[in-house]
Amino acid sequence: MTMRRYWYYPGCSGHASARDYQRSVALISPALGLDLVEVEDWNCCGTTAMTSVEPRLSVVLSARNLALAEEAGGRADLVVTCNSCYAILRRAQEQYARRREVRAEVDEALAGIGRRYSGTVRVRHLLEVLVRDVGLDALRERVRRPLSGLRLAPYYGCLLGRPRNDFEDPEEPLSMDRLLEATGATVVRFDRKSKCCGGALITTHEEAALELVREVLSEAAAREARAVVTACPMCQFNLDAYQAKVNAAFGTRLRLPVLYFSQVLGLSLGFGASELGLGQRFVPVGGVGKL
Amino acid sequence: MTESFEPRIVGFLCNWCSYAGADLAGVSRLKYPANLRIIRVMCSGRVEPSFILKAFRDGADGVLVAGCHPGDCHYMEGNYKTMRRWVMIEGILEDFGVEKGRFRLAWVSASEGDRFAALVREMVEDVRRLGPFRLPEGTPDQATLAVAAGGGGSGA
Amino acid sequence: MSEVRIAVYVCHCGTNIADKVDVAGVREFARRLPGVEVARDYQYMCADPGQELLRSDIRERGINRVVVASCSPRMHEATFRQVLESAGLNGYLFEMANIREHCSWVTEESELATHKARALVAAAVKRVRFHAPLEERYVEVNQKALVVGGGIAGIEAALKIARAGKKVWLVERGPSIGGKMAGLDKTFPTLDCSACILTPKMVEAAQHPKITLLSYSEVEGVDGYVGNFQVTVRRKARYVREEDCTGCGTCYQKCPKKVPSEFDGGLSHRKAIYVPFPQAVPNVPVIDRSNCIRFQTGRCGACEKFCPRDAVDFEQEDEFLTLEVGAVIVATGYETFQPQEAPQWGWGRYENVLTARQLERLVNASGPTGGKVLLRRDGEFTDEVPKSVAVLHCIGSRDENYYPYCSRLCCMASLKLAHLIREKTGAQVYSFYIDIRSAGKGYEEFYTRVQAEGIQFIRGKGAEVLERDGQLYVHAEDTLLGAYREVPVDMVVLSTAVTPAPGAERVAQIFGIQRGQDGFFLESHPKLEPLKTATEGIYIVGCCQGPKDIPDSVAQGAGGAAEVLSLLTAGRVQISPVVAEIDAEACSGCKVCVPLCPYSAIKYDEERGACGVNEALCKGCGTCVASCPSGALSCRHFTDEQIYAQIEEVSSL
Amino acid sequence: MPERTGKLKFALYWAAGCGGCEVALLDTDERLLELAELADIVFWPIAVDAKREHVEAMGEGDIDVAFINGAVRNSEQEEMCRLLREKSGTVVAFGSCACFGGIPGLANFFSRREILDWVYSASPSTANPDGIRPLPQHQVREGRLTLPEFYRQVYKLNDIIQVDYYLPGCPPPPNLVLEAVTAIAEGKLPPPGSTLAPDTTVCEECERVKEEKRVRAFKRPHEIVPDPDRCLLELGMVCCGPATRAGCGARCLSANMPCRGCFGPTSRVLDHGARIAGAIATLVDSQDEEEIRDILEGIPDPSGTFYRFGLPASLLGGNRRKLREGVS
Repeated sequence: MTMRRYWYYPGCSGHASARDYQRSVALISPALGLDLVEVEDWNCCGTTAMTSVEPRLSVVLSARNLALAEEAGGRADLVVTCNSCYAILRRAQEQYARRREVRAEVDEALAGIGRRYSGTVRVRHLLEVLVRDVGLDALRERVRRPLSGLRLAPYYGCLLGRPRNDFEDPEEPLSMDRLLEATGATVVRFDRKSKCCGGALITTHEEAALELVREVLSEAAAREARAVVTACPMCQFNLDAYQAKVNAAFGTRLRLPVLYFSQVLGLSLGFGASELGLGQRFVPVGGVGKL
Repeated sequence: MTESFEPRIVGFLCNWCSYAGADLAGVSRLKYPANLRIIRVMCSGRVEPSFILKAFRDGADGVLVAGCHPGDCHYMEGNYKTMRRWVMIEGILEDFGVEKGRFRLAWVSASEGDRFAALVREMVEDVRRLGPFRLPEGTPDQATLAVAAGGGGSGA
Repeated sequence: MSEVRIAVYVCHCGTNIADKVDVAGVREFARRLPGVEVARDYQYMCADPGQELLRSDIRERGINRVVVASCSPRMHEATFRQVLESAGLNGYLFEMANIREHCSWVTEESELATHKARALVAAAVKRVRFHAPLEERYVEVNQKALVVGGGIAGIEAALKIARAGKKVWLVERGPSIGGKMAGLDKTFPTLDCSACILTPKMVEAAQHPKITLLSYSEVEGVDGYVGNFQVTVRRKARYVREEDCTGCGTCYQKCPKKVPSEFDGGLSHRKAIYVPFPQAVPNVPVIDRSNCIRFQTGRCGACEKFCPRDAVDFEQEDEFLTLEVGAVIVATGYETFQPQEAPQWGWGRYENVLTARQLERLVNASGPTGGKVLLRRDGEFTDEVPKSVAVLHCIGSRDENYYPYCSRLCCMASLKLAHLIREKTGAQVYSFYIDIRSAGKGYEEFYTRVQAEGIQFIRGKGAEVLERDGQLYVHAEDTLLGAYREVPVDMVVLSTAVTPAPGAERVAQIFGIQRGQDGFFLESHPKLEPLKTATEGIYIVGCCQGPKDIPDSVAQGAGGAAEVLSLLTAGRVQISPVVAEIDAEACSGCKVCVPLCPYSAIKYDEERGACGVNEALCKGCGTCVASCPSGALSCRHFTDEQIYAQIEEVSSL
Repeated sequence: MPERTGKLKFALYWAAGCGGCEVALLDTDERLLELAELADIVFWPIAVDAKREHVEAMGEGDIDVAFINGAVRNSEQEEMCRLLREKSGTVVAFGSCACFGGIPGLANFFSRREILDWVYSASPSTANPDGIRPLPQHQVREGRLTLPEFYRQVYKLNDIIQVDYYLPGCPPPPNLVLEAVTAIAEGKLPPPGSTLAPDTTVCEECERVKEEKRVRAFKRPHEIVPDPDRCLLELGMVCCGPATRAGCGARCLSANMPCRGCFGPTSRVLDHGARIAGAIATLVDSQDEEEIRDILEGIPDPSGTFYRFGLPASLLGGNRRKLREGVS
């Protein structure tokens, strides 16, 4: 198998709360012909508070990461697994390409730390790389343990198609549906697949956030999904860690494991549950991990 | 105009799309720098490469050629001929030491007043950055050019 | 060339130019330019006194070249040419400097604007020296007309032209004329029945001796020029011979193949052989080849077998007609936004989310439910009437993500539907709107009436429609309450945006029509020439130019007919003398120019060993001129030396 | 021209040129003898033993006609041209170099420094370990040595002096030379400023059959064996004939070679290179920008090709091109 080479940007969560996500990615990538090389000395992508408090600094932070990937050479794309990093890095890529004033500021800031960027790096989500570069046929061929009968709710979160890009529709994203179908699983219809999970509100407006968590999980449960599958560490954490609180607040009896798509792919490729990091979460994976 | 450099940019605009687009920018009172001077042609296909060269020769710092979007030419396909000549002339201009930012081919429709204004702003900025266009040192007066073409001719 | 005596006039255009440009300064600058005899500035050059000024200078000061520095030549070039002519000077000895649209209106600083104006005037003055008198040419106008599109605007246009005694072809892409109006139930604000007012016109159009109706046909190409167009029309195979069919309907009763009805928005079925709706004109069925069992498998043929007139003909092929006409009206209409592109509003996800056009069919007596508003379950209509219905305005309109413009007719259409639903079901009706736009005769009154009927108006765009526990909810921010609301309803109606018709791009290319940024056809002047296009003799009416309601479409149809009739009645049309010409002595016959001309206006003359231009075919684009290697070709009024003169001045000043 | 008394006096001068124009005179064969009967050649460095001092000693108008071939690149050439102008009633720019700058004019794509660097150090065949460069002046014990100054640009003749007639061609063909001399002898010259060749193009004289042209790929002469009856442009060869003044009898074309444009443009064309480049580009049979680019890539060095004989006569006069490989 020829290996495709990419620079990899794990983001802060990849080294902290979403270590299991990163672990599963590290496991499945080589098996699918992807050589993900972590960018050295990467820094925060500039997301969350930074985007509203210091919008330009946020772009500069992202741009430094892009510059590192460009300097590292090889004309390879920069692959991201966190939806928030993806949105922020991609925004920096677009703004750098289209807006002269942003370009001027970024160039100046980077020059201050002895770096330069010429705008050649493409930021891509791992989902896109899997669907477009690896391809569903190639994936299907490598499935060793089809997940037949497993009903999964694909939850994309709000950021994957926003701001608008050429990869996902903001309202009807489909890449994860296709990937999960390729593993043999049954993908349930999921109207709230790109609604907000409440992540940004959970510490400031918990009540509102819990309602959003309930909305998402209730639909998944109503559609008889065995698990919710995500592509974002923020969504994963929110939907998983707050299920008990939702049950307490609304009298629901939700008990839905929240997995990363990479873990589900890993299962179908034949990896074991524990090496994929399953079972390190609040809601137990139960039977899902034993397939 | 002594202290700051005010580039002179000559624009060849087709009557049906781009000139109308420039009119629309005016009617909409969109502001753009005064550096562009527009010459109307019926179709961008009328623009001979020598128009571009002559503009630079006569003192222009930039040249814009604008026509209808591909497929939308009022004369069906004049703009495709413009495109063909343009690809050729780009390389020749560079060989003559005219930097890339000084000449531009753009497709501007009659409804794209705002796009036109933005285009002019951008181009003026580009040319301003490049500074005045100068012919190579020692280039003779242009008066000799007309003579060089050889006047009338006869079999003598 | 006799001595050149140029007069230059710098127009103030009220304050439009004079506020920004130092007109007196420009005048003084012009006075010193070579060849200038007279230089003046004046308030309004285009007004009578301005024109008179020009005339008296020509007569009394021996002026033989004129430059007016004012607005765009696209605005007043023709005006001033006539002034010259009226003073006995050829209209082409004239040049305009555009110091308004290209200068005063777009420049911030007065000093820079004045400088630019000087450069433009200098260029015009130098150019006009090289102008030569040109004679206008006239061609006969063919007395027949073509109308493309058989909606209400096209029908109206065709009828008006025909009633004036001129022959008209009416070409319609679909199997029947009637357009979008045929699918409506009632019309706002009078609530008269759409079919009742439309069908008589459809029938008249079909029966008028001066109108030839070509339904199920498309224009494939247009050649020629104003007054003399040759139009190629494809008559698509109907597989039913129009001349034999009586419209008895036996064929579609017998046809075993059911297909979702386009006319009913998929809410009912038609057959593979069908007429789109009962009042169709012509009342002749058509076979939808892609769904016909006979065409797909070779078996069946029920329609053929049962047709009492043997009118079904599976062997029929597309036919091509060439029409010769003097003028064309394009009335190709519109489409509505397809809400499956935007699943947040639930269309396609939830079966009780309908578009406004679908609802028109539900409330219509000839629609799938016989005029009842009923809920659906599992793809079938139930007997259940909705107790609450939400009408969502601006779906796809006024929305950066889809279409930024206002679709203009949907506020009123939504009010009408709200009224009809309320009237038919007694349901609680919610109208989610951004603003109510009810500009039109009797429109605001209708809005007030509907408000009084108990419709609940919620100012806030419906953001999304979601189902929870089997109940639809409309999510919206109520901007009057300043609150987020989730309103439970049984049915949602989406008032979707008016969009350019599918294929508009191709139609535009065939007829040489430009399109605006929104994709609708572009008129040659937004105020004064709303029906003309950049191509002379081609007119646009109705929704192909932009969203319009029925009265406006009808008015435009009639207006387009007036344009055509004034052209036809004049009998001849002026053609621009701006064409290419070849100096046969200088031409070596290399034939580089021949394939460059899209109008085949250049032919090689074996005898003279040189190419020649057919002036009737040449449109004066100048592409051949720019490519003539020997310089034997030139373009009248856009000669090299004229353009060089401009280049010299604008490049050096 | 002053009224003739006895034999005409001709002067011939060779400036920046290859010498081909001198040979062209010999190509007139035995008719050269007629020329000798017609005129005395008072100055012709390559053949006649007359020096600059002799010319300087002449009075204004003593020479009837001066034929000057070659472009002007250095101070000596300029001085000689000015001197001959002063002494001659009529000056004829003889050959493409004098008319338009010619092949030497292609040097205008490079700066003086680039040229000297290449010639005196960078070119592979140069051995110049001490880095010696020519200087306009040098002081030695015996006195001051001088060399003509090497100018920044190549000039065509009328950049330096007023020219009365232009006789183009690289070199001018014998028939045109003889026609010109006959016209001079008979006093039947056209108005000053004229070019002594027809004002049509090579296609007029080319026997090949011309059809409508559409080019999908450009070919170089070694890539095809052309059909002798078909227009070379239609076969994809870059032929400058349609844009080039006639008078040569389409000799290259009759030898299956495309016209290279040595006669320059017609009187109606301002910039020869731009005109032929623009015309040839429009023949490309594609409406896709990338494909157009690919097809035009098939013409190596368009600037050099289309301005082969006329760079100093072009609107922009040449400039600093990307340095040649090998010159750092």
